[in-house]
Amino acid sequence: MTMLHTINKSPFENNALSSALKHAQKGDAILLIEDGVYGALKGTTASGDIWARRVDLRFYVLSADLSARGLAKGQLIEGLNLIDYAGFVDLVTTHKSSQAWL
Amino acid sequence: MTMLHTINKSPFENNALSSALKHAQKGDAILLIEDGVYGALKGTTASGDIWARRVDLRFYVLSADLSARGLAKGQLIEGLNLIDYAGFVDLVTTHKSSQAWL
Amino acid sequence: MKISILVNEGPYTHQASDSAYQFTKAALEKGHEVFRVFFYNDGVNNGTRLTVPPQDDRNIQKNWSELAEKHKLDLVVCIAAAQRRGILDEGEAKRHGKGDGAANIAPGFRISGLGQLIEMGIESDRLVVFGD
Amino acid sequence: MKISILVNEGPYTHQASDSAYQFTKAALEKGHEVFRVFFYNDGVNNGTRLTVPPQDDRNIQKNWSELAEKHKLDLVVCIAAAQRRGILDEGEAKRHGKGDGAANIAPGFRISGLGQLIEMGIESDRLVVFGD
Amino acid sequence: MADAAKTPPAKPAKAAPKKFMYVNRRAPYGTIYALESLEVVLIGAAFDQEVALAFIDDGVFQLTKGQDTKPLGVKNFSPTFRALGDYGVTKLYVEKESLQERGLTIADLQAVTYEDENDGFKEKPSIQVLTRAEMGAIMQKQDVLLNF
Amino acid sequence: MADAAKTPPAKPAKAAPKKFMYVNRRAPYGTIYALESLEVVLIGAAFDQEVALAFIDDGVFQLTKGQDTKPLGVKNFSPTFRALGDYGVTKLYVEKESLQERGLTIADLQAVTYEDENDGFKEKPSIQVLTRAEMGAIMQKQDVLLNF
Repeated sequence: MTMLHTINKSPFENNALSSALKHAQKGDAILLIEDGVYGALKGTTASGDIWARRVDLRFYVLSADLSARGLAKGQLIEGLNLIDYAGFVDLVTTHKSSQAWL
Repeated sequence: MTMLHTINKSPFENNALSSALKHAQKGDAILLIEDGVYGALKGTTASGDIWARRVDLRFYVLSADLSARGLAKGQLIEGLNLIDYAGFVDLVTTHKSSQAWL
Repeated sequence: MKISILVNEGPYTHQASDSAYQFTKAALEKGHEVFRVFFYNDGVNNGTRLTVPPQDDRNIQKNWSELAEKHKLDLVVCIAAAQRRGILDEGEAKRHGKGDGAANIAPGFRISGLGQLIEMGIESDRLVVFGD
Repeated sequence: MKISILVNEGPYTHQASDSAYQFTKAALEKGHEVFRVFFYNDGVNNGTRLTVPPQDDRNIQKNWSELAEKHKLDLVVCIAAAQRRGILDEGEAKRHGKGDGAANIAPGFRISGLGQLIEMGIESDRLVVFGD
Repeated sequence: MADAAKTPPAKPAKAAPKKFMYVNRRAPYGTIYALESLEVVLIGAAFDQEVALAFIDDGVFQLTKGQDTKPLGVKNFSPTFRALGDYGVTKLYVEKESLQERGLTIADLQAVTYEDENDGFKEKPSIQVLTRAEMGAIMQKQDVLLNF
Repeated sequence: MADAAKTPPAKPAKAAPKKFMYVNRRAPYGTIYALESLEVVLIGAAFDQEVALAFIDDGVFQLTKGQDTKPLGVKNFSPTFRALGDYGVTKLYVEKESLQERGLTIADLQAVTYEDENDGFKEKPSIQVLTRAEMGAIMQKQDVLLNF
């Protein structure tokens, strides 16, 4: 029974992503929304945290939030999945529970 | 013409203190208010940042915010100055400008 | 599935209400039942009818009100949080002597207690939280 | 000295308005002139007369209104930020067809433009910002 | 599930209680989230669900002892945690690593206890210190997680 | 000071313009602060003061090119930065280290230019990349710092 974790804050400003990654269990899904999508950028001081968990967690990024911020898929850590709001809904229904790391 | 920097966020959650310390100039004053007072605690993962600047910056902590949070002087990094709101006003008037690291 | 949504921030200042709105719309479009949307903390400020956003921007309150009408959504504003922040319905405005016409709750929203939040946690298959 | 204060957050949710209030009081007690207090972003929500905080808590709006009356303070709410968030005076409420009695601006506050914020930066010896 | 099995087959099965967890990650007073979360806990206690509170990250600061808000002019809500036992809320999980990172030990927190009605109303501690790994595992077992 | 020196002694000296700095430390869209800060800059431009914008920490994200907010249904305000030159706001300081930490280079930002009326209306870049040390030194020289 895996869980969905949503993160809506920039990892450069706030510890939400870092804390979520420390608590997420093998098989859980991490969804980056709002300013949380900055966590998906590769080659940053924060990228290592996601990279270290790329095997035992699944990562998703809300594409509407990415394009609003002028970020393109090529700038992101490899292996992340871009989804729309319908995909967000599917993540919610296919996981037992969800937690928002506010 | 030195400057007053106010920090109102916990250094464990947010990068405001860290960024302020990277930009403050020799002789500037750093005032911790609201949740910023947690930055004054000694023996934490964040204490090193203030300790490293203890010689060329002056540090102040708003006592009303400390006591609200159940923190006592003995728990703080040595050499910080406890002040009340009147002291806050004096810091504002005795520095050329102030910046709130929101 | 039966889904409920909790909104913890007011309109415009944080993206939470926009995200919650887009999510709610997507859930309805996929055929899910939205059991309730609960507005807590500053989220209660989504329920004021007095906002006048710039012409070239979205109207968050109107978006919610229209979605509620179209899908018979239950939009609940927490009474304790609303009192703290000045969101009142007619009964509340009268009870606290705020004068005729002072009620500022928007169409489609209703004010009720925190029990409604717990109930939606119990009754729904999923609860999704949006905040700051 | 001539001091001005900028408040960027609403009442209760963030400590900003409480801190600004305590600071303003202390400045006045020390004999400084407070040129203006400007409410921007969610700070405009400090100026609603409709809040009904719990009996055992402080009343932030009333604190500001009373301090303003006692010291002839100029409390200015930004009009653009206020429209976005549903804070209106009588003229605004009428202009936007919100109905009689809908104005929710609190005593001692006035609604005006952002120019008042720039002006207070120019005219004051010091400007202190409180926010989130 | 255990409850459902005990229900006689003739009656409709009463829904099993859900596991509610209130996740507290923010310090008190700087923002209202800690206080308004606690208000939900108090109301929620009447609903006969399984309730636990998690204190991680800056949330551990909510439980420091000796909070005195008089100089701030705001309401001190920390005594309310001590009343939770009377509402049947007896599981306050505090994360060990979060304490350590903040230079705190359990001795810096106020004592929160409850009277165990299944054990002769003996007074027992409500606060349990868990490792981060334990906390993560418990979170995953919840049905409803409320973050403010 | 230079202005005051040029004023004939008989007239009361006009106050020297103050140095206003808008410090942008937050990303756009997740919160409204970037947008509402920009609204102050536009109004403030009419007041004949010295104006500069600093982009540090997540504030550098405000200037990324290619922002498309249509899927979000919110207003895209990034083109407004390009209009600042027409308002006489020509100093946009971007911090080098903040860019680097975020995996960005100046090429990821939109071009913002102004026409220099003192140099034959030649088009010049408004964005200047400064080191953190330079940024800190410039901040200290300001009279009024506005953070939102």
